[in-house]
Amino acid sequence: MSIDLLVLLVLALIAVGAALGMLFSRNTVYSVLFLVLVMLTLAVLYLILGAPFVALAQVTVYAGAIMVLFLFAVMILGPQKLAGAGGPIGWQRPVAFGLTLLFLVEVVYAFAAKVGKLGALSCAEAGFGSPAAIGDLLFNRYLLPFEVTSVLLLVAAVGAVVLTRE
Amino acid sequence: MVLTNYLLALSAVLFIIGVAGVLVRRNALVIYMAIELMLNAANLAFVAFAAEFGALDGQIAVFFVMTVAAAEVAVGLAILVTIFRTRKSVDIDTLHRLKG
Amino acid sequence: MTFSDFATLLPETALVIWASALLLVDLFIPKNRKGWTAFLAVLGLAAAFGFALAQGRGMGAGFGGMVVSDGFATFLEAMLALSGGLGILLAYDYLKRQGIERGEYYTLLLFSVAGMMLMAKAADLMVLFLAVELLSIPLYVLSAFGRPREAGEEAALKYFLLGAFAAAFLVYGIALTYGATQTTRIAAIAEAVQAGSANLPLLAFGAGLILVGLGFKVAAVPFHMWTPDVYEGAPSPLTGFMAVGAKVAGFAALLRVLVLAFPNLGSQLVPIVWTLALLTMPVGNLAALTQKNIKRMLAYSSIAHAGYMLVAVVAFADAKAAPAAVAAVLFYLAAYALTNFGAWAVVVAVERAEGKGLEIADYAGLGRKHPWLALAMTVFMLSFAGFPPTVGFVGKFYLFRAALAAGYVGLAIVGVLASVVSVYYYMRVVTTMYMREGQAEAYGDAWLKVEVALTALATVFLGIIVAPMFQWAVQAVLKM
Amino acid sequence: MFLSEAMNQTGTFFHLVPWAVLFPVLGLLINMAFGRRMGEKGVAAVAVTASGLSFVVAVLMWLSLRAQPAGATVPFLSWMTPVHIAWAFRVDTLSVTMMLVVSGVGTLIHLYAVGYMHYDVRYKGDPGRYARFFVFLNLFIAAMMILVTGDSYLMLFVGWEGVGLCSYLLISFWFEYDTKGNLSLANAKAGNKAFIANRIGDFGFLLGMFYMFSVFGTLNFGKVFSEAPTVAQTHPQAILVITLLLLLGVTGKSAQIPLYVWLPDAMAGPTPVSALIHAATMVTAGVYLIARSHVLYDLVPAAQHTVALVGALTALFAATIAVAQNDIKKVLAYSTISQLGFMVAAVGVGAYVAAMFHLIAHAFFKALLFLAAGSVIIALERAHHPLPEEGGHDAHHNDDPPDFDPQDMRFMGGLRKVIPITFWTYLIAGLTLAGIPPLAAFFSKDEIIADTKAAFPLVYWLLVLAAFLTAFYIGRQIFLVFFGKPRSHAAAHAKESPWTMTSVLVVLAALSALGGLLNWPHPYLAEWLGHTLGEVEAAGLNPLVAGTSATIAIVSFLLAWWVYGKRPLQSASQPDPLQRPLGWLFTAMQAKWWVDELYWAVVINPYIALCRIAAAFDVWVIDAIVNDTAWLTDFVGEKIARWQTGFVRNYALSVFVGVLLIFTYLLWR
Amino acid sequence: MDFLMNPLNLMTFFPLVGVAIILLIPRERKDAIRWVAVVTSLVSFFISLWMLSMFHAQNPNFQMVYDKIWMKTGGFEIHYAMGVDGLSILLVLLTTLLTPISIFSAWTAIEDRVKEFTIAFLVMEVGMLGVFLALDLFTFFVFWEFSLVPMYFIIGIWGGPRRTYSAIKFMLYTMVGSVLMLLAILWLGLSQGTFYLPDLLAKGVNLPLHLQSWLFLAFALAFAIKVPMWPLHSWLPDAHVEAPTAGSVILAGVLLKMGTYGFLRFNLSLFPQASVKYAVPIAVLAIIGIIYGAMVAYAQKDFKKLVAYTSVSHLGFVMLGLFALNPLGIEGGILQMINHGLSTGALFLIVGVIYERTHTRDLNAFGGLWKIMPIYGAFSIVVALSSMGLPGLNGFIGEFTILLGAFKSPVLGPVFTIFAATGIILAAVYILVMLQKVFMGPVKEKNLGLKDLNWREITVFAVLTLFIFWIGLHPAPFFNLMGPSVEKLAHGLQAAAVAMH
Repeated sequence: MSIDLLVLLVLALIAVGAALGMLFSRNTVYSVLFLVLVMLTLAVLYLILGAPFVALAQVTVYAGAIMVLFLFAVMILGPQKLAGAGGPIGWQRPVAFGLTLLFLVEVVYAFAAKVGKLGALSCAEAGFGSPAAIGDLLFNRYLLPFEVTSVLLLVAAVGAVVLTRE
Repeated sequence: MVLTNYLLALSAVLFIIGVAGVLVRRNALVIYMAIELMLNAANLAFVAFAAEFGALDGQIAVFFVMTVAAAEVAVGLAILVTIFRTRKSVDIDTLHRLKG
Repeated sequence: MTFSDFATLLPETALVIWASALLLVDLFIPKNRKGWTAFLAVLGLAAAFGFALAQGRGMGAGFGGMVVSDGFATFLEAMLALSGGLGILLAYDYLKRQGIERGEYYTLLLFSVAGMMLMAKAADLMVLFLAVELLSIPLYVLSAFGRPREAGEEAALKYFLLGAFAAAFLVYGIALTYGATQTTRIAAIAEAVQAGSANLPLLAFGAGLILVGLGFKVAAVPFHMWTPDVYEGAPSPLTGFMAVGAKVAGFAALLRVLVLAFPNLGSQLVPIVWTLALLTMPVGNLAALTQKNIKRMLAYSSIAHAGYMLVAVVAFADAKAAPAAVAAVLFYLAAYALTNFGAWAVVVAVERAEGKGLEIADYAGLGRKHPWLALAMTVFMLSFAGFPPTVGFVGKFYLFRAALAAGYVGLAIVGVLASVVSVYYYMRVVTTMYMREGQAEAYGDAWLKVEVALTALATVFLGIIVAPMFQWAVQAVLKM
Repeated sequence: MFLSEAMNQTGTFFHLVPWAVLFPVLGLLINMAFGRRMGEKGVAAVAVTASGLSFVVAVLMWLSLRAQPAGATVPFLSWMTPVHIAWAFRVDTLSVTMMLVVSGVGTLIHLYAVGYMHYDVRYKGDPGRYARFFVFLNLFIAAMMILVTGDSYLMLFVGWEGVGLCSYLLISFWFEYDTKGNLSLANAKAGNKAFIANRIGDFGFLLGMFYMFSVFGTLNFGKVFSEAPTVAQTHPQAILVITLLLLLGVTGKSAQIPLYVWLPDAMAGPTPVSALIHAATMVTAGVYLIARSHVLYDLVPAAQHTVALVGALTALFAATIAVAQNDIKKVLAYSTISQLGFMVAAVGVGAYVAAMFHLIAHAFFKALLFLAAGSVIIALERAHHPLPEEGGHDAHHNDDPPDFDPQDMRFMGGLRKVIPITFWTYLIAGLTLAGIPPLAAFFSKDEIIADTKAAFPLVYWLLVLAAFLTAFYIGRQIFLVFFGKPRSHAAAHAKESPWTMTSVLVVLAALSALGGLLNWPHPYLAEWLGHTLGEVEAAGLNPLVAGTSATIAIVSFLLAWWVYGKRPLQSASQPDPLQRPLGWLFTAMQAKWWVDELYWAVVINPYIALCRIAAAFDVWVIDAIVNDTAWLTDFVGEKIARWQTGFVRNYALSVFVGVLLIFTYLLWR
Repeated sequence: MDFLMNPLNLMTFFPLVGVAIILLIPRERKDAIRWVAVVTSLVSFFISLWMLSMFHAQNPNFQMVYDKIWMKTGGFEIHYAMGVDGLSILLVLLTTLLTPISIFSAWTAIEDRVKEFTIAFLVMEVGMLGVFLALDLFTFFVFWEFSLVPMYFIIGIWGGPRRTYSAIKFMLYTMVGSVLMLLAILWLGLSQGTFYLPDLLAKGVNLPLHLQSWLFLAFALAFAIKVPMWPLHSWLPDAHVEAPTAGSVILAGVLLKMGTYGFLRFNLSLFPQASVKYAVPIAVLAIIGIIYGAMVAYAQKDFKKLVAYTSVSHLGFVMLGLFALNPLGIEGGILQMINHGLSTGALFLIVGVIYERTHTRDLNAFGGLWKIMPIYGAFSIVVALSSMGLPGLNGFIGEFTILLGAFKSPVLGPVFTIFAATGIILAAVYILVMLQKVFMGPVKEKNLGLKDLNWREITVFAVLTLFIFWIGLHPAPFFNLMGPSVEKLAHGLQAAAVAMH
């Protein structure tokens, strides 16, 4: 087992564990924190995968901004504790777990066997994924989507205002 | 040697945990988070493919997904807050007036 | 980046700029004069409509192949601009009447239209994804526009949650597609498949998930469940607009993706689309049977119509039959849009404050008290049900013709039988209007009446003089 | 002058034959349009004139035929073009004989009815009703004329069903009353019975025509008959089947076994109707049909035998029933059936002339019997319910029992003194029927019996037996009605009918008495009909047979006197003298052998039950399947709508299930 | 302009002029509205007479053809095509005759929403005429479906207590068949490259027998429901019982003929081989219909229901005639369509007259009406007799020709005729019982004051009776009109029968 693989495995375990933590913790705040952990782990992975800028964005935008927003929401709405099980549609929980497990098996089988070997991760050359390269691409080939995201954010802002204004 | 398959599998597992979160949790906030997790899983896949192909398009996609996620969260939380004002609950199962 | 890139995207660009400007202008329009905002918004849409028409058969690719302006997009953009306009006409009086008039309604609607148009034009999956979001987010917000009406909030939350959930699948599908073909460019995907460089199993999974995302947008069974609740809960004018816009955009994307990106994945995808069509038609129609609320009934009926259109979509992989199938879907979308706006206009006219007047039973006696309105509603119901000489009939005719041409006799049979079921619930509205005694009331300003009259006339007129619009639809078919 | 101008270039009047139909039609149209306003006299004048003119046309035909015995075919109007059949009239000796009988007797009966209807207890001064009666009578003449003059089976069939219609309309003429004038559906039901029984016969007739058309390619008499020998070679079975199917039609129209049951009920009609339609003319149409089709029947002995046997059995069977009836008209009705049996038996053995001879004689004497019976009934009714102008309005100022029935012979008796003309004419007619020489029926019946003796011994014996019973029952009737002492107030105070009625009786009595001269001693009729029916039979009296039958008639008549005349009944409630000696046999005969009951049990009630079952099946199965399909659809719809629980997580699950299915499919594809 | 110079177009769409005028009249002026409707439909009738005068009976082909391309798309054209031939001309005349009659008959029966009523009738006439005249499958289908809608309203708005149920049942039932026919039309058009009937007939439908059979069955289902053939008839009694009188007249008189006409025009013409193949099963169903209809009619207590079931029986005869596949049978079938239109139409009017006066249709509530309403009684008897096929009246001519046709048919034969002919007996049974219950027997106390027919009703009945006698006594002109076209059709069928064996 190569060292790469080992690192990957450890990170994967952390990520999956944190994700499960988010899934199962009764306390919403814990869930938020677990999710932050997942995101940070992913950021580390992105670094390894030659995507430093993405990793940075992941930490700042995702783990930072978005998750803070979540925390705020949790605070506003109050850290309600809701039993996962029970409720009016208690049957959904076991069914959903069963189906997701089935799906998991299928997907893992699919990605492991059905799609064949996808090729190794190439070792990133220098500058790959650097802000400069990214920026170049973003403002040339991906200018349009970039502009669209700006509109999108504007709309989201307006929408949030419309929704919450008294 | 690290195959893309492994990362893909990891991303799939995270994605599915996200799906499960949407399906089994009653707290609307946690469901939002689960959706975020799903998007993150997609991002991981994008980055992994970018690394496999040595092409940056995958990484660019991640930015767009992040932006979208941010926009969605903003609107989603706004909706949730609005509802919370009248209902005082984030339990998604209390919302079933519209049915049939 | 050149000016011509923007030229290819002129309607959308204009619309977005206009909407952003309107956002500011609206701040200076007094509260009791919001009619101006509506008027300006319509003006913007008219401009977009003009630009779309000006593009004619298309201006080719733009932004490095991110978007493509072709006849297909032009046709749909024109239709979407028109839908936006009709959606605003629908809303103006209603918002005033319900006391929820705010300028943002119109601007957000413009953004949404821009998103829909972009969807019709997207030539890259990432743009497609962003367009989906651009069209959806305003709709999420507008669904709760009737705040603090609980129904609207519930609708918004459900729409948002499920929309985001489906979007996640869409994104993951795009990721897998990218992983399989190294590109998100629609044309390039097909090329990669043809060149043999694509990982077909992975691509199939990706395509499957993209289908889920788009299937959600067009409300195909089993991704349809948001529709009735959202349609019922959202403000009626919005529902009317959404029922057309989201569906048109969804089918635009679905057709473009299937026909241009996955034409060679027929053996994998056709059975899936086939099954979706097979499920969607009966489920939509059967569930509509027992509805008492007209908005819900129309919601299920919109699911059913999506099912009919999916019948033609199934033909995407058949190179010979696909062009006619695409034309048929386009024609049907136009037919559906017209009829739908008309029907919703009537719904809006009859709806009273506090969400009253939405039961089908509330239409009793409309035939006596408002004969013209009832007649128009009858025309719309007949068109939905597919009776000649309305445009709905011609639309179905073309759809099923496309299905038969591609050899899907079974689907066609299910389709026509399902449409027989639909006659029952559409006719129930007519029955209630004419054959039950009651005190139905109708409101609505001149604009709403104009909309009803126009759509009714067009529904009949285009059902008789079919050729021009169908000619247009035929020319608008997708080309590689 | 007028007549000579009316002749066409060949010097005949043949082209006028359509007027035999058109005159009555004209008459009925006038009466239909203006009858209400013209009053009884006007209506009567129009109707009688129309019928009389029809008779004139018949006479003209007769005159023309004397000059040109081959006759002619007169086309009138195109008709069923797909089968190339036109409205065309056939004038030959057979048809003209029938025309003369029909319009002649018909006109007489029209005259009679003028008076009779006025006195009918059920006629309450409604002018519309009076006119309607004559409209129907004229319609009958028209239809009967079409029947006898038609040049094809199809046209014959038009008349055939047309007279059936008139029969129906006239039987149920007093549709709101029964025969006694009480409110009832009885008459209407009798009419239905007649029409339906006839339709069953017509079913056979129709099928016969279809078969005929398919082998001959035509229904035209001339062509069919000329090709019959060839067809008999190529399709040996065809003619047998055709003739038997036609026989079914005959059994309906001419009241033979098994369809005779309608005729006794048909007596519900006014008496002139019984005389004209149900005795003299319409019911003989079957005989005419077989005589007309003699070419076909001659080719298939098996069919002939069947015809003869049916006729003979009917003759005997009906005679037994006639013996035990108490209703004056019922006796005559069964007598008619029986006499028709004679005629049918005659045509069955090929004795067409004899049959026609008997047909003519029967038309005279049976019409007379009915009319005289009508006169009796009216006389009793007038005594029982005097009309206002005769000084009485209250019906029950007499001591008749409540169940008094003016048609029941038990309430009669001794009438020969109060209504002498009626009595004498009745007696003549009765003796004619009985076959007492030298009255008309003696010769005609004798010819029939003589012809059957050679051809078909079984039939001969049956007919002899029937002849014996015939003389007996008519004797019984005469003695019961006219002899003894009155057994009711009405019978004691009966008054003779007006001259319009009695004069007709006298004329008919003369015809009955002298009718024998037609074919004896010189066979005029045989020669005359020979032009149409082929070879002239060697007629002439067989002394042995004639002697036998005369003896039988006289003995039987005397027997009747012995039973009924010698010791007349004393009161209406006294049982019939035959009841004791014959026991259950008499009861059976009185109950008409329970044939009606049998038909009800075997055919009619099961049919009604079946109809009800079908109607229930329609509602509870066929329609229920449709409604249940709708219900099921609705039910499924409701279930599907029920999936829409309102819980957003369910919806997400639905999306996810979709994903899972797509994935699974792609994985295992 | 040449669109309107064609008599067929003019006749078909002229009623819309009346609709336009009626829309302008205030709804209170009911008599004015009625007059406009009657006059408009009469004008259509006169135009149809004009058409008749220009019709060449010897020509078996389509005449006065108006043919324009309606829409032309990707490889195939849809025509708007109208034309008339011997198979359709009588039905066209029947339609233009019955429409004014039924509007006229509803003069006092319909007081509510007269405006809508007359509009529905005039629009209906457009649909019906279009069905009989259309020469393009698409055009045909447009008119076919379209004609459902006004009838739906007529039943649903002006009908009896269960009107909405009946109206929707009528519509859904009919649609089940017609949508499958739509698919068959599409399939046919796609495979043959045209929807234009003369082209299809000229080339002959060139498909293997099993495909022909499927198409045949799809068409047949639509038409069999419309006819209606047993066991698809259960919408009919409901629709008839609930419909207002004028609606029943049109429904029985014309709408049902659309089914039989469809068989004639499409099934027999386009799929001769399949017609030969399915002649026997269809004839068997027809005979079941004849007998079953007669039996169920007998068991009815509702006057109108009885008449409704007689339609099932009578149309069984029509179907038997058509599927005799020889000239005799088909000519009889066509004539019987006309006869049924006249006689059953008149029967429904008879029911309507008494219903309007007594507000009941219970057969046991009547009796002896002939006594108090002699004119009504006289017309009723004539009509009833025509319905039971009395020689000399129209019904007999049709039934005789049909039965003879079936007897001589190359595919059917004597057995079919024997069974079908029992229908003649059974018809006598139910008609006579009906006459007995309504017109004979003692008069009920409450019916003593009933008024006899007024001049308007007399006019209506007189016209129908005139035709009843005319066809009965001198049907030659009617046969002559259809003869050559039927010969041509039968020729093709005969050839197919020969080819099959």
